[in-house]
Order: sequence, then structure tokens, then C-alpha cells
Amino acid sequence: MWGSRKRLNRKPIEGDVRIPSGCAVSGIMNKKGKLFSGETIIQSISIMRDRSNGLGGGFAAYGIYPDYKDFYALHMFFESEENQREVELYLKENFLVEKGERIPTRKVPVILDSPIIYRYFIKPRAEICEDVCMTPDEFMVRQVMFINSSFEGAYVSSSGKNMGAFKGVGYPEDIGEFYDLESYKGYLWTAHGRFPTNTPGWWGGAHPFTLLDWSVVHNGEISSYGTNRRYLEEFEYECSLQTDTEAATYLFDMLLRRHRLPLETACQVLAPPFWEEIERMPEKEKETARALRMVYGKGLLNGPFSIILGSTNGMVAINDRIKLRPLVAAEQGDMLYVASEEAAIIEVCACPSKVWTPRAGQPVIGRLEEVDSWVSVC
Amino acid sequence: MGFSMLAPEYRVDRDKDRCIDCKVCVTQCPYDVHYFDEEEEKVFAREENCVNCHRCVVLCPTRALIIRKYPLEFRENSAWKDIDIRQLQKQAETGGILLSGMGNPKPLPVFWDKILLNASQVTNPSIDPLREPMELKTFLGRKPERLEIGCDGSLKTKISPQLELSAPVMFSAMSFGSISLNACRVLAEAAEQLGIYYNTGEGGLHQSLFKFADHTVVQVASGRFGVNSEYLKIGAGIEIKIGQGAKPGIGGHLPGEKVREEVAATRMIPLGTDAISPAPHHDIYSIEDLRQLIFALKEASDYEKPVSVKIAAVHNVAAIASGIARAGADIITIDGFRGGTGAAPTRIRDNVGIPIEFAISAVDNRLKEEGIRNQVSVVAAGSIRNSADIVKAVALGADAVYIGTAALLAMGCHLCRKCYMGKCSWGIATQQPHLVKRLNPEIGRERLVNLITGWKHEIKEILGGMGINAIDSLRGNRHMLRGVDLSSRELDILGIKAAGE
Amino acid sequence: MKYVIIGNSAASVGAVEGIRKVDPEGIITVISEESYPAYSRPLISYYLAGKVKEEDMYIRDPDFYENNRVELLLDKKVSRIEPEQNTVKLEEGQSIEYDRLLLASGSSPFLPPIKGIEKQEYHFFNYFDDIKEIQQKIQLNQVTRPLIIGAGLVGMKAAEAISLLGLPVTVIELGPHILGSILSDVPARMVQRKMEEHGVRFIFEKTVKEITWGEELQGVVLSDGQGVLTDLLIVAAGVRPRIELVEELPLSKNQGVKVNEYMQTDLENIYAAGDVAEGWDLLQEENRVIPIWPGAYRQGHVAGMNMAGLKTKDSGGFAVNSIGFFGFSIITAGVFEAREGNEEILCREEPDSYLQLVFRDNRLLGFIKLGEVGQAGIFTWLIKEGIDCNSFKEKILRPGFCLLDLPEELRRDRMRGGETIESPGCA
Amino acid sequence: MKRIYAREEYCVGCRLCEIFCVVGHSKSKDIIKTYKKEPDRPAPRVAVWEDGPLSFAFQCRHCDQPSCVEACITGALSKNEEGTVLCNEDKCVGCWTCITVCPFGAIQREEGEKKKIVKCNLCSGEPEPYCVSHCPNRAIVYEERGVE
Repeated sequence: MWGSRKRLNRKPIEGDVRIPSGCAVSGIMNKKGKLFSGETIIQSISIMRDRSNGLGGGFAAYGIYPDYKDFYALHMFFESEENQREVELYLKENFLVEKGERIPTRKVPVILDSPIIYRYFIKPRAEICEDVCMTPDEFMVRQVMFINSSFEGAYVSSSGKNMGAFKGVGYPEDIGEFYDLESYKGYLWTAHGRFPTNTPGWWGGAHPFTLLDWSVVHNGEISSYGTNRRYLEEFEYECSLQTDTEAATYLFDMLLRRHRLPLETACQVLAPPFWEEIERMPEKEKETARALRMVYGKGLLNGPFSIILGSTNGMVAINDRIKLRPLVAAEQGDMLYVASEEAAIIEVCACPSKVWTPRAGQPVIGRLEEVDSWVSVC
Repeated sequence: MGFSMLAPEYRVDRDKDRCIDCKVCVTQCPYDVHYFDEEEEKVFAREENCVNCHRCVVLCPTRALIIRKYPLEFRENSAWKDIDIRQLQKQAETGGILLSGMGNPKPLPVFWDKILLNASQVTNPSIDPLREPMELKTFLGRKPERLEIGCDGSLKTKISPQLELSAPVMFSAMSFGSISLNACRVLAEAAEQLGIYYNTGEGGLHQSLFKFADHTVVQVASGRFGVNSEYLKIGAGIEIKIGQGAKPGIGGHLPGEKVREEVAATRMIPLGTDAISPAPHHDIYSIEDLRQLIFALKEASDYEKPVSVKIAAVHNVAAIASGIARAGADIITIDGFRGGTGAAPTRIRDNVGIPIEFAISAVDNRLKEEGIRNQVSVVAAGSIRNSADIVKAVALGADAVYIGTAALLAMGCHLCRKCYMGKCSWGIATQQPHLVKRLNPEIGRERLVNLITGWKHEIKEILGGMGINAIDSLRGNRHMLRGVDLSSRELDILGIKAAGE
Repeated sequence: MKYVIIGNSAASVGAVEGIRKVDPEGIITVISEESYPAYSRPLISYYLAGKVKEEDMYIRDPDFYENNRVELLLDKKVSRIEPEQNTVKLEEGQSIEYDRLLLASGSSPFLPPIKGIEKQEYHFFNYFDDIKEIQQKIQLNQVTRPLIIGAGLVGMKAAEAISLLGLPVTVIELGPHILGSILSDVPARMVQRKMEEHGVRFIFEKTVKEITWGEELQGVVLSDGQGVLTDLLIVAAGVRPRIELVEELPLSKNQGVKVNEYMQTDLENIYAAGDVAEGWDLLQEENRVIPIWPGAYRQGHVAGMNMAGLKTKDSGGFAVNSIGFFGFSIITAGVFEAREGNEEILCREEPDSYLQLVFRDNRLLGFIKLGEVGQAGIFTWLIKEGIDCNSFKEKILRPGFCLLDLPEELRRDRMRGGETIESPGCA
Repeated sequence: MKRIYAREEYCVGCRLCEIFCVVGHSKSKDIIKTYKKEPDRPAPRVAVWEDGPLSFAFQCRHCDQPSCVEACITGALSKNEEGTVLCNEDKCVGCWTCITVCPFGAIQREEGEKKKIVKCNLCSGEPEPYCVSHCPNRAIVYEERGVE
């Protein structure tokens, strides 16, 4: 079995305990929104096999459901059909379910214990949203958290529009093959290979972690996790997985969607400049930087990380403020590449026009050209 | 005094091979212990007077003195310990309330010592504070829920006034009157040099300390001593004192003999009169009254100062703290049951209140649950003894701590706990001019600055070990804490796991 | 520049040091009638009493003259000063040129008119040689009944020294009590008692009419006809400035040679200092001779600097004396008695000590301090600076008066002390 | 020149300066030996004056133009090149003329039989005078203050 979180007498998994892990990350996008097959990202992540240990791999893909782009695409894992039935019943009560189908998979010998994997294209029922005074996005967020925490044997692996997360226990290239990602076409792909240190791995705990159309792949260990989590809990985010990726995703969601901070500002919250640097800034910049640290100090992600945030509108890659984890970026034409290692880029783009190592805390932002705001939902 | 059943508490061991009868002990003992017998040409001791303040021991140039516990023992009795019998005898002789100085000395558990800290190994690197920046800067004051930033990156939200600290530590409220002007000066100068704050207590602000006002939190307590418009406007912050950890529910009493000229002028009371702070504020009988006072003070200081409300850690501290936050306070200060005092009824000090460790956890939880934790600052006080205690307090959820006893110890206090006698041999808790001058503020300031500087280094080392380079990332980071020798109930209240989990 | 200094005591040494502060090059010649390097005149009684060895009599190290490049002419007597030629002539004929001349010839003892004194069987008590003669007599056991004429400072120190050698001393004094120049009656009696306890006998208000001789000195006859036997007669009847060298010169003089604030006489190139000079008396506000050791040094020093070209004013002085007998100390300064009638005199008398203060307009004018020594200089300072003592007058009278008792401002000034505060000397 | 200054506001009247002044000028320079085994130990050159809460330690000011040196009848007192006013105790006869003129009352006397003065020599040879280094409250400082 794929390992339910709620099973008794099992080894602890994400959500029970904090599980540190090392990882490989990669992200590729076409800034003009041109679609390309998942083959490239599989190729890129597979070159960094040494950075994962077969206990988790996954992908996020954007632009893959153009036919259902107005619907939230709910990717789900179920432990059993009974679990699935319960959730489906619940979905029907609260959403318009346009379509529900098994996500096609292939048999791959090394991929074992896969759960029941489904996707639903849904819309929140307008009257219910109005009833609880929530935007559809807000409603979605609450519902996802509710399902994850309250339904036995069920887990939402992604819930954004025109995007999806494909993840599981195994090396990422095997997971890619398992989900047949070569047959999907997207304009933005991120991938993750995982190296957890003390767990057999759980499908739900694999990366990317997603919320609405945010997806986060992450390499690192956030030492400030306890602080970040309590801060998020104050804003009613339930960090049920206890993973850094989850916390990072929620922080992005809170800063960008709820607090409507500009993307660069949100990045500055996660990896703020040191006070010494702030003191040297021009007055206006300094004022903002001071205020951000004053108010969002608990949002600082402290400790080593490199993170790739995927969203409908583009991709952001960012390092911790003293660059304790690797991150390389490259450009070639409309294509933007970010990865843990340069090799993972060169593998899919032999001669990039520019390759660079982003400085600590300096985000690499890839924005879809026709988009001017990062916050897609208002 | 006449006949007393009380045996001396201490004996003075004088090594005759070392003693040169130089009489330093005689000149230095304010309790009249040592005396020089002209006939014998030797120094002797009246041991019954000794309070074990160590002044003579430290100044004896030949190290001829040792003060020991008086070896007389009562018949063993685990119910009636020596201290119980002595206290009873004292009351039988005087018929009064037992008085004590400094914090609760009883062998109640010190939870700091049952909490252990984490450090990084392999999966994330520890950070070397000698090579990498390590930030302790702390802001106390009300924070908006969110910031509004324009597309050009400009700040649209106005931030309320804040106290900016170079490290999450301040000097507790200790009034001029309860301590000497020199001691106040040490606190003020050290706070300025360190980039932190000290607190006037309910003693007003002496003219000579106005120049340190930018590093001063001015207190408004139930007696309103020293409070005027200038006082409220000159400080960096204002603190309303509701209660004190050493004596929750009890007022204060500065005897008239300590109300000398400068104290009287600073407190704005007649010379030589007792300064009595009522147990409650007589204009605060409920939370809405507190709100009125908070806003009265804000109004009086043009909304330019953060307002703190200080309470003792009592059973219902979490709910009270929440009420204080909602009443408009920018900072909530919680003083644990081991907090110090110049004078408190012994029974109150030793039996009322709860440990600060639990109080921090409970308050932090409650404010978080209500979604207002990030909007107010929480300052913890009461027996913070070292840098590790600070780290633990911050990890439990405090924004900063106040230290009182530790600051006094750095100045020279030897914790003899006789502050209420007004004869502090170290020149701290006294108003007698010949004793006050024993504290050279220059030396006191250096020692206090040294202490905090050392603590800062230690905190940085600890943070670095945790893989954290800003104190912000320690706030409420209870993952960095593990408990030993704690019941699961206590672990739950502290919100930490047991060691090994 | 050529400097010539006549005399070789405190003023002379002060002048050498003063000149050398300003002029390291000029030629200095010191002419002395005596045969010793500068020695301490006040120490001669100590020497006689055996308290000081000969080598400790000298006030400067043996290489003093060499180090200061001074030509020291000993046993030379100046016969004449020739200001027109800028020379001094020695008795043996030699002439010495000077550009600047300092008269520091001091004073000579006064010999009262007594019948029979011309036989010269008497001794003065002023020079080292005087004491050596007396010492020799005593050592040869030729003395059993020493007698001293005069109970002034010199006579009393002589009495003490001789008494300490085990001889019964008799002192004959014209005045009503001892030390009439520095003490009033009450303290004088106290000192007298101390001396009598040590065997000194006093006869007051008598003069010596005649000295009687047998084969040797036999004794004296007093003004009332009473005879006193003696075999050692010491004349200590005061001193007179030695102005004989300038007697003929066109410069003002009274008892001593008059000098201005630069210690200059009426003749531009001739200066005077020490017992021969009439310097400024701060308290009397007039020029007069103040024959005291510290004042001589100060005047010499100032004179030296002026001679070498550095204009330096002398602040003036007043009488200050520290003397003691048989371990009993006497310190006095300024005036000790009412003169103008508006003085206020405060006294504190105890069995073994005495303090008298004289104020005028709340300013200390003088004091007498017996038996207790400490802090006396503060009194002297109060006099010198003319400090208004109104607020602490009572405290000054108390035993143990010290800086602590001064008003805060004065106290702090004193505690800071030192830096350029003290002008030369404070006689 | 560097001089010793008292700070009356911090003097605690312990007299450790006097005690250590004696030690610093003793033969052994060991406090216990000085007081237990040197009956002829020197007198302190510093005195603490005390009146109620006011107290301070005081010793020679080492005047630029020292009256005591000018007044000394034996040549025992002198001012050296560093500016220190020194007393050659072998030459001093205890005439107290220096005490008579010292405008600070800073000169002390040897107790007992020896009739001579003792005065501060700034503990020449030591990095810091004993009274300064042993003051527990920095009420005696050794510093250059220049002309005020």
C-alpha cells in the first residue's frame, strides 16, 4: 500500500514528525507560454540522481489542462475506494464537479505501492462561497486543508487551475515514466528528487507541495520551521505535513495572495537582507526593508534552502540569505532554466546564452510575458 | 535588641594567620558586624548581625575572611526545616509580617534547567558567528497584521512606534528609591551603550538621567510617582505596571527614610514621607479601565511611544494577556514568580504566582490562537539568569526578556536579599550617601555591558549552532527545545517534546 | 653672559638653579667667605646635637657646581663692588667681571654692647665654623655651664642642641618670653615649659651688663647685678643684613637692600636676594627683610631667572617658620598679634597643643600651631591666597583640619592641585 | 605629567590605598609579611580623609613648582626629570618646613621614633601606583590631565 498517514502501528511519516531531507530541484519554463513536453524536465532531473535516494520524486506542470482552465484541477491520492467514495460525496456537496477520472499511469517495475490516483475538475458552488463570505480561492484553500486533515486515506496533491502535481515514492525519472509525463505539454515544469533521511517515504509527502496553483519544490532544511509554522497558524494555515515545503508554500500564498505583496517583496521576506545591508540602503528602500523585517520577521526562512515556486504566471527560484544550498540559472531564447546543478541545465540546453549563480537571497524571476501581476486571483 | 532566641545565621571565620587588623572589614560592614577592640588591638565580629553580603570577604586584602552558614542545627525534622523554625521565631519576636528581598529562593523547579536546546548536525549546517552575520535586533511594539507595499516597493503602511533593541534583553523596572541613583545611572548608561532599554520602575526619572531618555522606558504604576507630562513624553516607551512577579496583588512601600531629597523631588512627594503604591490602580478596576489608561497615556505622549502593560504571571495569565492586547497595549510584559523585588512579604513572594516558563507558553499560545500574536510584543521577566535562559524564553515565544537580578549581580550585588534594610553594602539598594558611593557607575556600567556583551556572543553561538542567523527565526520556535524530567502535562503546557522524541 | 653671585647659601643656590633654567651657557661665579659648598644653616644645631653627619649638611649633591658649570670661589672675601666697571674686587686684589651681579651675602650676627665682650671669648651660632668651635670645646670637656644670650630662633636651637648633649643651659632674654619674633605669650610659655622640662633655665627681662673674666671666662653680670657663672657664652642677639658692600653705592636701602619685584636693586645689573634683601611682604604690604630659608631660595631663584633674561615676578612672601624643641613642634606664619585692632583672634589650647588664628575680614593673617604638625601648609596657603574663610572659620580651629573641611569648590581645586598652581615659593 | 587624582564621589573609605601604599614601600612587598614581620614598615604616603559620607585619598600633587622643594632645609626634597617630587629619607631631619609650606597638606610623617617625612613617590618603577591599582572602586586614578 502507499502508506496512509492515519494508519496505526506504522513508521512515522510527514505530518507525524519533522523529516529533514536533501534534494535535487529543477525548473524550466517558456516565457512566451509555449508548451513543451515533460520529457525535458525528466531528463534534467534524472541527471541529478545522486541528490535523491529513491524515496520521493515529483513534478509540477503548468498549462497542461487548457480545456479545463477555468476549473480547479484536483489531483488526489486515495488509500481505498471507500476513502475515495467518501471524498467524492463531499466534493459533490460543495463543488460543481465537471469531470473526475483516474490519472493515467504506466507500469514501472520500481514504482510500488501506488495509491489510487484521481483527478477532478471542479468549481466551488457559488452560493456556498457567498454563504461563508469567501473568494473561490479562499474556499478552495480551506477545503483542501479540510480534506487533508479530516478524511481518512485521502490526500490532495494539487488543486490549482490548468496545472497539476505528479509525485510519488521513487526516483523522479521513474515517477515521470509512471505518470507518462512525456505525453503532457506545459509551458512551465518543475521537478524534485528527494533524499529524506529517516522515512520510507510517503506518496503524499513527496514534492512538489502545492496549494491552488502554487507549487513548491525545495532543497533544504528550514531551521526556522517552528517559528514559521506558528506564524502561519496565526493566519489559520494548518501545517499538517510538517514539511518545510508546505511551510514555504503557505508563506508564498499568504504573502502574495492574502497580503498582496509584490513578488520581489515576498522574496525579500523569505530571504531578507542583513541589517548591515539595510543600513546602507537609500532611505525609501531602507524604510521598506526595515518594516518588512519588523513585521514579517517570523516569515524569514532561516537555514539552507533553494526553492522553486511555480505558478500560473511564472516561476521564482530563490536561495537562503547566505546561500547554503546550490542554485544555478540559465537562459536561452525564451527558455529559463533553474536547477540545483548546472549539469541538470546543460543536459537539456547544451549552449545557454547565459548561465549564472544567483546571489544569496536574490530571486530569479521568470514571468510569463503577457502577465503583469503575480497574484492571479483577486 | 535585648535577648533573642534567634541564633546567628552565619559565622565569620577569620584566619588569624592572615588577618592584619587593617580594619577594612570594619569600615565596610554596614551591619556592624566587624569591630576593632582598641584594648585588644584586634578585629572581632558580632556574628548575629551578619547577612552574608560578602562585602568584607571581597575587600579583605589578605583573604582572611570566610562567611559560613552557622553550624548550629535543630533536631532533624523534615516537616519543620530550619528556615521554618527561624521564620517562626522571628515572627514570635516581632509580631510582624516577614519581609524579604530579591526573588523567591525556594527549591521550586526551575524549568529553564529542564529544557534543552537543539543544534544542527549534517542535514543543515551550523553557522559560525565569527564568520557570518548573526542578528539579534529586536523590535518591540505593535505590528500591523500585514504591510501594504506599492508596486514601486514603497511602504504604504505606517508602523506604530517601536522600541529597537540590539538584543532581546532589557533591564527591568527598578525604581530610584528602591535602588540608588548610581545604580539607576549604571542601568541607563549600559542601556545606552548596548542599544537597549532600562525601565524607571515607579521612581520617576531623575533629572540627571534625562540624557538617557532615548533608552528609557518610563513606568506608570499605582502610586503615579514621578509621572508628569514631560516624563511621559521624554521616555522611549511607557509601561503601566499592574503587578510584579515577586508580589502579585501587592502594592509597594518605600519607607520615608529612603525618601531623601533627590528621591522626593524625582517622585514628586514630600521629603521623608512614605511612598505607598496601592495594590491596585484605583482607576483600573477592570479591563476597560485599563484601555482608558492606555489611551490616556498614548494621548499624553502624542501616540509616539509604545505602551507596555506589565503583569505578574498568575494562574489566568493567558486570558489576561489577551485582554491587555485587545485593550490596546503594544507590549505585554509578564513577570514570573521568581522575579526580584526590593521588598516583599515573604509569604507572598514564596507562594503566589506561576513560573514564567509556563506563562510565556500559555500567553504565546493564546495570542496565536486568537491570531494577534504577531501584532503585540511579549516580554518575559523573572529570573532570567543567563543567555541560555533568554534563548529558551524566546524559543518559547517571548520577543524579549527583562533582567533585574542578573543586572544587579553584574553591578556587584551578592544576593544577600536584605534590600529592604536599605543598607546595601554594595551601594545598590540604599539611599545612604556613604553606601551609594560604593557603586562607581563607571565600573558598574562596564561590568553590566560586559555581561550583556558576553550574553550576546553566547546567544549568537547558540543560534549559529541551530543554523539560524537572526533571532526572529527563534521566536516561538519550540522545535528547538526538548524537555527532560518533565511530566507529559508539563511538556504539553510548554508545547515542547521530550528529549529523544 | 657673566653672572657673579656673592654668597653661597639658599639664595645663591636658588639663583644658580634659576639662571640655569633659562641660560645653560653663561658663566656663573659664586664667591663665598666660607670654606664649604652650600650647606644648610638651619642644620647646624642638628649637627651640633649629633643628629646630622657632616656630609648631610650640604644641600646639594657634591657635583652640583660641576653639573651647573659654576665656578665656586671659597674662602674669598669681596672687598668692593665697582658698578662702573661691572666688576667685583676681592680682598686679595683679584677683579671679577660681571654682566649681572647678585648680592646674596646674607646677614651677620649682632653683637650687643656688653662690657668685656671685646675679649672675644664668645661664640655666635650662625655659621658652620661657629658650631665646629663650640663642638670642639664641648668635646674637650671644657664646658659645664653654657649660657646663651637671646631666646630667639637661633638662641633656642642652640639651647636645645647643647642641652641634648647633656649640659645645663641657661638663657638670658631681654624680652618677657622666648621666641618673641614668632610667638605670643601663651604659646611661648608652653614652649618654655617643654624646654624647662629638659633642663633649660630661662632668665627674662634682663640684659647682660658685663662679662667677667678670671683666667678664663667666669660668668656674666646681669642688668640687675645678678651674676651667672658660665664657661661657654653664646651670643644669639639677632642678625643684621650684610649691606656693607653696597653701603657706598647709589641704591636705596634701609635695613636691607631694597629690591623691586624682579629682585633688582636700583642698579640695573645688580640684584639682591635672601637675608640681605628687602623683598615684598605680602601681609605687611611693604618691602622688608624676611630672614627665612625658603624665602631666600625663592628670591634667589627669581633673581636668577631675571638675571638670565626671563622676566619673572616675585609673588612676595611672609614669615613662615617651622621649628621644634625636643620633639615639640612649632609652626607659625604671618602675623600673630593684633595690629590694627580689627583682627579676630581664635585660640584652641590643649595640654599638649595650641592653635591660634588671626583673621582680618575673614581672611587668615597668621597662625601659631604648637604640638601638632599635620596640614599646616593649608593654613599657609589660606594666608597666601587671602581666601575668605567665613564659611569654615570654625572648622579651621578644629584638630585635624584638612582639605576635607574646605568648601566644595576650594576642596575640588585643591584635589585637582598641582598643575601650574604653585608659583615659586610660598615663604 | 601623569598624576594621581582622587575621586571623592567614589571613595568608600576602606583605606586599602593606605594599606597597599605601605605594602608597596615595604621590604617584602607582600602584604602579610609586611604587616606581620616588618615592625619597621613604612608609613603610608597617602591619607584617606573622611567626614561622614565625604572621603577621599590624598597624597602629594607633585606640583610643577613645588614649594616643599624650595623650602627644604636639607636638600632632601627634589623634583626629578619626570616631575616626581622625591624625598631622600636619609637626608630628612624632620624639620617640617615642607609641611609648613605644602599648600595641600599632602606630606605625611613617619610614625614613632623616626622623625622624618614620607611622601608619595608615585611608586616609581611600578606600572601604576599601588594605591591606584588597589583601589576597589576606581576612586583613585593615575592619569594625565594637563593644565586645567
